[in-house]
Amino acid sequence: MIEFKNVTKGYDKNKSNALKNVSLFIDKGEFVFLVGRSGAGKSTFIKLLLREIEATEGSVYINNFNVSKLSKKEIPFLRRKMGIVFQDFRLLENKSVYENVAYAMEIIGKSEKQIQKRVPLALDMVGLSHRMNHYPHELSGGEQQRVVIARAIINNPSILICDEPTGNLDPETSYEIISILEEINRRGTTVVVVTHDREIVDTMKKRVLTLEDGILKVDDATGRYGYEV
Amino acid sequence: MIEFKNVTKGYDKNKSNALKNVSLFIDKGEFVFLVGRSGAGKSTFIKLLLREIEATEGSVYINNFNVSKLSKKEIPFLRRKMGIVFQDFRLLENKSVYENVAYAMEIIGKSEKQIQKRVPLALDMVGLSHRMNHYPHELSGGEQQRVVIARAIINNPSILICDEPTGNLDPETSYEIISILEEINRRGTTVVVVTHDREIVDTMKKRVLTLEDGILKVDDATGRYGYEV
Amino acid sequence: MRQAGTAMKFSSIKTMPKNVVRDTMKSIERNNLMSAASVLSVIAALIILGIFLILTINVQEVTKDVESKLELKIFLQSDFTDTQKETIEQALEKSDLIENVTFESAEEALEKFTVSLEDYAPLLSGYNSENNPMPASFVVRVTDPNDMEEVQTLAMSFEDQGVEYVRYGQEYVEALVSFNKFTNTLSIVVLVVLSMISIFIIYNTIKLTVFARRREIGIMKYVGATNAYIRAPFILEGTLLGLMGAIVAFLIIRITYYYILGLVGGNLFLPVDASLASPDAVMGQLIFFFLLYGGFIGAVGSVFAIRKFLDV
Amino acid sequence: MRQAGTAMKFSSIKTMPKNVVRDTMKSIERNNLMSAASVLSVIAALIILGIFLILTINVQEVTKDVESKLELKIFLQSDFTDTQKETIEQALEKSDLIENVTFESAEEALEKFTVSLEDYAPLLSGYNSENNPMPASFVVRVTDPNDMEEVQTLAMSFEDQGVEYVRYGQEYVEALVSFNKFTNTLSIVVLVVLSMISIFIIYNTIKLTVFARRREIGIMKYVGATNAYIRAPFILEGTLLGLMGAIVAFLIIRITYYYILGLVGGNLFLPVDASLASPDAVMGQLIFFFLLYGGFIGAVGSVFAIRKFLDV
Ligand SMILES: Nc1ncnc2c1ncn2[C@@H]1O[C@H](COP(=O)(O)OP(=O)(O)OP(=O)(O)O)[C@@H](O)[C@H]1O
Ligand SMILES: Nc1ncnc2c1ncn2[C@@H]1O[C@H](COP(=O)(O)OP(=O)(O)OP(=O)(O)O)[C@@H](O)[C@H]1O
Ligand SMILES: [Mg+2]
Ligand SMILES: [Mg+2]
Repeated sequence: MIEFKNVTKGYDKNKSNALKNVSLFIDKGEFVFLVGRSGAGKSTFIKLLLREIEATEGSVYINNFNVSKLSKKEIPFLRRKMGIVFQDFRLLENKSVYENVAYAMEIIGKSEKQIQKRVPLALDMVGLSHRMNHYPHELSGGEQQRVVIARAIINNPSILICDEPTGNLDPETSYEIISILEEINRRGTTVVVVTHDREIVDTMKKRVLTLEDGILKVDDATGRYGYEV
Repeated sequence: MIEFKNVTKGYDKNKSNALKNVSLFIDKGEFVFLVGRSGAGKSTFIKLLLREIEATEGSVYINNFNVSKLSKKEIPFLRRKMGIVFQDFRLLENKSVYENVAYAMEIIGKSEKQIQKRVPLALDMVGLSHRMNHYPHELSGGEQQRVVIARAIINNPSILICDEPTGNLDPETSYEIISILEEINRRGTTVVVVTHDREIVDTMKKRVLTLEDGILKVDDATGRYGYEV
Repeated sequence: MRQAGTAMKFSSIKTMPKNVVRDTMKSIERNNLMSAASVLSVIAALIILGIFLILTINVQEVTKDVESKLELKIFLQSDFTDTQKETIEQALEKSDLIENVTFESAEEALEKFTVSLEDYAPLLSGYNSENNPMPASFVVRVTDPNDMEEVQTLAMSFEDQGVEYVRYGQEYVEALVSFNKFTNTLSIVVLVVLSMISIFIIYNTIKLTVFARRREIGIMKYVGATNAYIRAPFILEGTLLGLMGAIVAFLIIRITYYYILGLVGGNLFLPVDASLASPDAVMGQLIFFFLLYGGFIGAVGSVFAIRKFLDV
Repeated sequence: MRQAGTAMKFSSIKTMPKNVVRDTMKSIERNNLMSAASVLSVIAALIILGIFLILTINVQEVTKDVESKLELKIFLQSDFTDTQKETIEQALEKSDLIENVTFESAEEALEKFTVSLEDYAPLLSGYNSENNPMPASFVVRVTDPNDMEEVQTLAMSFEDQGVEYVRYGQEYVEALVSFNKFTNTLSIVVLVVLSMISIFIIYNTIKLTVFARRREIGIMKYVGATNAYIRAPFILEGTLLGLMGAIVAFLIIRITYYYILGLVGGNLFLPVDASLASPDAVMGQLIFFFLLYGGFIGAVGSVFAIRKFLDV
C-alpha cells in the first residue's frame, strides 16, 4: 500500500536532512501512529506521500505506483485516493462548513443528491451538524479541526492521513475522533495518524512508528508512545 | 489583576451564548489553567481579555481598568502589557524567525542593542536559536508554535496568555514549554493557559478553571483537569 | 490509478458547469472588494480606450470629409471649341480617379470671383461678358486626394485639345494628406499602447485578486481538485467581470458622449467645414469592441494570472 | 496604563523612522509581485495622463500661436491727412488691447493684393500709383482675440478723423475663439476624468495589496503595534512606489516624445502655420507634475487603502 525505499529528504537551507534513509512498508488496512519530537520529520513524511515535495533520494510507492514518477496532471487523482487532515486546519474561508465538505465531493463529480445525503452524515459523525451554515471564522479551533476531518473522510478514501488531528481537541472529543478513525479503519481504509497524544497512542495499542531527527528509530507493532525509552 | 463581572458573550448567529454570566478574579502572579471541551468558550474568554471582541453584558477589568471603556487608540497599549500565544500560530510570513520576535520589541521602541541581546536569548529558551534566519514556512508546526512563545515573552509582559501553547508539541517539548511558563510566572508574571493536555494540568497542580458550554463550572485551586468529574 | 483517474475526470467534467456557475456567483458575491476592484479597473481602462477610440473615429471622419471637398480646376484656353470641351469632359467622366466633374463657364467664374473679392469687388467693375478675362474651367472632385497629381497628368494630356493649365492647392493638399497619414499612424500607435496598458492593468488586478486567494487555491489542490476544476470559476469570474466592466464603461461613455454632443449642438467650432461621425454608428462599433475586449481580457487575464499559483 | 502608554508611545516614535525605512525596503524586496503591480499601475496611469497632458499643452500652444497671428485691419479714408494718421496711430499704440500696429500704405496694399491674386494678377494691370483704388490701412495685432470687437469700436471712434471702416475675419475669429474655449474645457474635463481614473486604479491596486496582507496587519495589531506604526511602512512604501512609477513613466514618455519629434522633424503636417510647444518646457512641467502626483497618490492611496484593515 505505502512503501518508502531509502527515502532521504533535505531542504535547501538546512545542513541536516529532515528525513534520513527511511524505509518502511504499511499494508492495506493498517492503522499506524507516527510519533516523534517537534521537527523530527513527521510532516515531511506526509508531504512526501502527497507529492507536495519530492524525495531527495529514494522513492515513495503508493499502490505500487512510484509517486515521484507521477506527472503533474496525475497528482490530483493521487490526492483523491487520500483523505487528509492538516496540522494547521485548512478550510476555504469563503465557503460554509457544509460547502467545505461538499466541495471534496463535487470535484470528483458526485451528484447533488449524493452530496445532500452524505455531507450531513459526515458532519453528524464529528458532532457539527448544528454548525452546517457557519463560516470557518465563526468556529472554535476544535470545531474547525473537526470540519477538516469530516471533509477528509467524505469520499471513503483508501488512505486517511492525519497530521495532529486531535492537537487542539479536549481529551473527550479526541477519543471520539479517534474512534471515528478506528471505525473508518475497520471498513478497510489505511489510516496514518501523526500525534503527540501519548494517552491515545498507549491506549490504542496500534503499530507505532517513531522518528527521531529524521531517522526511523522505532517500528513497534505492539503500540507504545516509544521514543522516550 | 484580571476580573470578570457577570460577563456574557453572544455571537449574532448563535442562539446560545458562548459565555454565560461568568465572574472570576485572577490575582497578580497567579498561574491559571483554563480547560473545557471544544466550543466551551475558552478562546472567547481570551478574545475578551484582548478586547478583540466586547462583552454583550458585564465587564472585564485588567489592572482595574474596564477594558470595554478603552478607546481604540489605547488598545495597542493594553496588548503590550500581555504576551499572547495564539491557537493557530500567527507569525509574519515575510519576516524571519529573528525578525518576528524582534518586531515585538521594536514596536515598543526598544533600542537595536537591546534587541540584539534579548532576541537570541528568548529563541534559545524555546530551543530555536539555530533556526533564527529561517522563515515561518520553513519551520515545522511545533517550531512555529515555539517562535510565537518566544515573541510573547520577549517584553516581560505582566500577563501571559496562551491558547493551546502545546497543542502541536510532543510531550517532552510540551514540558519544556510549560516549565518556561512556570519560570516566567515565578518572576511575577500572571499566566493564563488554555490547554487540553490532561497530563500537564494534573502534574502541575495549579488553579484550574473549567468552562462547560459557556458556564464556569469548576474553579479548583488544587489543580485537576476537572470537567469529567 | 491511471484508469480510475480518467473515469473520475470524466464524471467530474459532466457535473462541472453547474458547480462552476454557482461557485462563480458566490465568489463574486463574497469577494466583493476584489470583484469591485476588477470591474472598476476594467471600466477605467475601457473608458480611457473609449475616449481615444471616439476621438480617433471622429478625427478620421472629419479628415475624410475635408478631403472629399478638395477640388482640382482644369482651365481651358480662351478659344476652346464645344467639341474639345466634350472630349475632355467625357475623358474625365470615364476616369476611375474622378468622382465628379462640373463645368464652370467664363461668366460664372467672373461672377464668383467678384463675389469672393467682397470689399475689393469694385476693382473688377470694368469687366463684363464682352471683355471677360476669366477662363472657363472644369471643377473636379477626385476619389482619393492622393491621386491629385495623376489627375493633373491626365488633364494635361489634353493640352492640344483646349486645356490651358491645371490648378489645385498643391501644398494644402499635400499637407492635408500627410496630416491624415500622421493622425492615422498616431491613433493606431495610441490605441495599441492604450490597449496594452489597459490589458496590463486588468491582468494586474486579476493577479492580485488571485494572489489574495492563493491559500484557497492551495487548499483546493490538496483536496484533489484538478487544475482545470480550480481554474474554471476564476476564468468564468474574470470573463463576467470583464463583460460587466465593458457594459458599465459603455453606458458611461454613451451617456457622456450624447450629453456633450447635445451641448455642442453639432457645432464643432472647427475652423473647417466638416461634420462628425454619426454617433449611433460610433456607439455600435464601441459596444461590439468593448464586449469582445472586456470578455477576452477577463478570461485570458485570469488564465495567466492563476497559472503561477496552480503549482502546488 | 494610560501613563505607561504615553511613555512608550514617545519612545517608539523616536526609533520608528529607522525601522520603518528598513521594513519598507524589505517589504518592497519581498513582496515583489505586489510592488511590481503597484509600480506598473502607477506607470500605466501616468503614461495615459502624460499623453493627454502633452497633447493638451501642444494644442494650447498651437491655438495660441494661431491666435497671435490674427489681424484686424483699419482702413483709412482715401483723403486722410498725416495728422489724422498720427492721432490714430498714437491712440492705437496707447491701448492695452493692442499688441502692435503696422501702417500699410495704399501702394503697399496694391502690391500685396496683386501678388496674392497670382494667376489673376493681370486683372489689376490697369492700376498704378496714380489711380490706385486701394485704401491705406493700419494692421493691428490684438493681445487677446476676444477683444477684437472692442478694438473695432475703438477704431470706429475715429470715424471723423480719417477711419473709413474696420475689417477682420469675424466668423473665423469667432470660430477660433470658441474652438479654443472648447478645447480648453475638453482638456480640463479629460484631465480631471483621467486623473480620477488613474487615482482610482492606483488606489485599487494598493487596496488589493493591503488586502493580500490583511493577516499580517492583524498579527501586528495583536502584538500591540499602534495604527501609526503599522501604517507608516505602508505609506512610505506607497510613496516610494508612486515616485518610482512616476520616474519610469516620465522616462518612457520623454524617450518616446523626443523620438516622435525626431521622426516628424518639427514638421507638424498641420494645415495651419503653427509651431509646437518647446519639448524641454513640456518635459519640465511633466516631471514636476508626475513626481508630485505619483508621491501624493502613493501616500494618500495607502492611507485610505489600509484604513479598513486596521479595525481589529
Ligand atoms: N465569530 C463567531 N461567530 C459565531 N459563533 C462563534 C464565533 N466565534 C466562536 N463562536 C462560537 O462560540 C462558541 C465558543 O467558541 P470558542 O472559540 O470560544 O471555543 P473554544 O473553547 O476556544 O473551543 P476550542 O477548544 O475548539 O478552540 C463555539 O460554539 C463557536 O462556534
Ligand atoms: N520548507 C522548509 N525549508 C527548510 N526547512 C524545513 C522546511 N520544512 C521543514 N523544514 C525543517 O525540517 C525539519 C522537519 O520538519 P517537519 O515539518 O517534518 O517536522 P515535524 O516532525 O512535523 O514537527 P512538528 O511536530 O513540530 O510539526 C524541521 O527541522 C524543519 O525546520
Ligand atoms: Mg508537523
Ligand atoms: Mg479555541
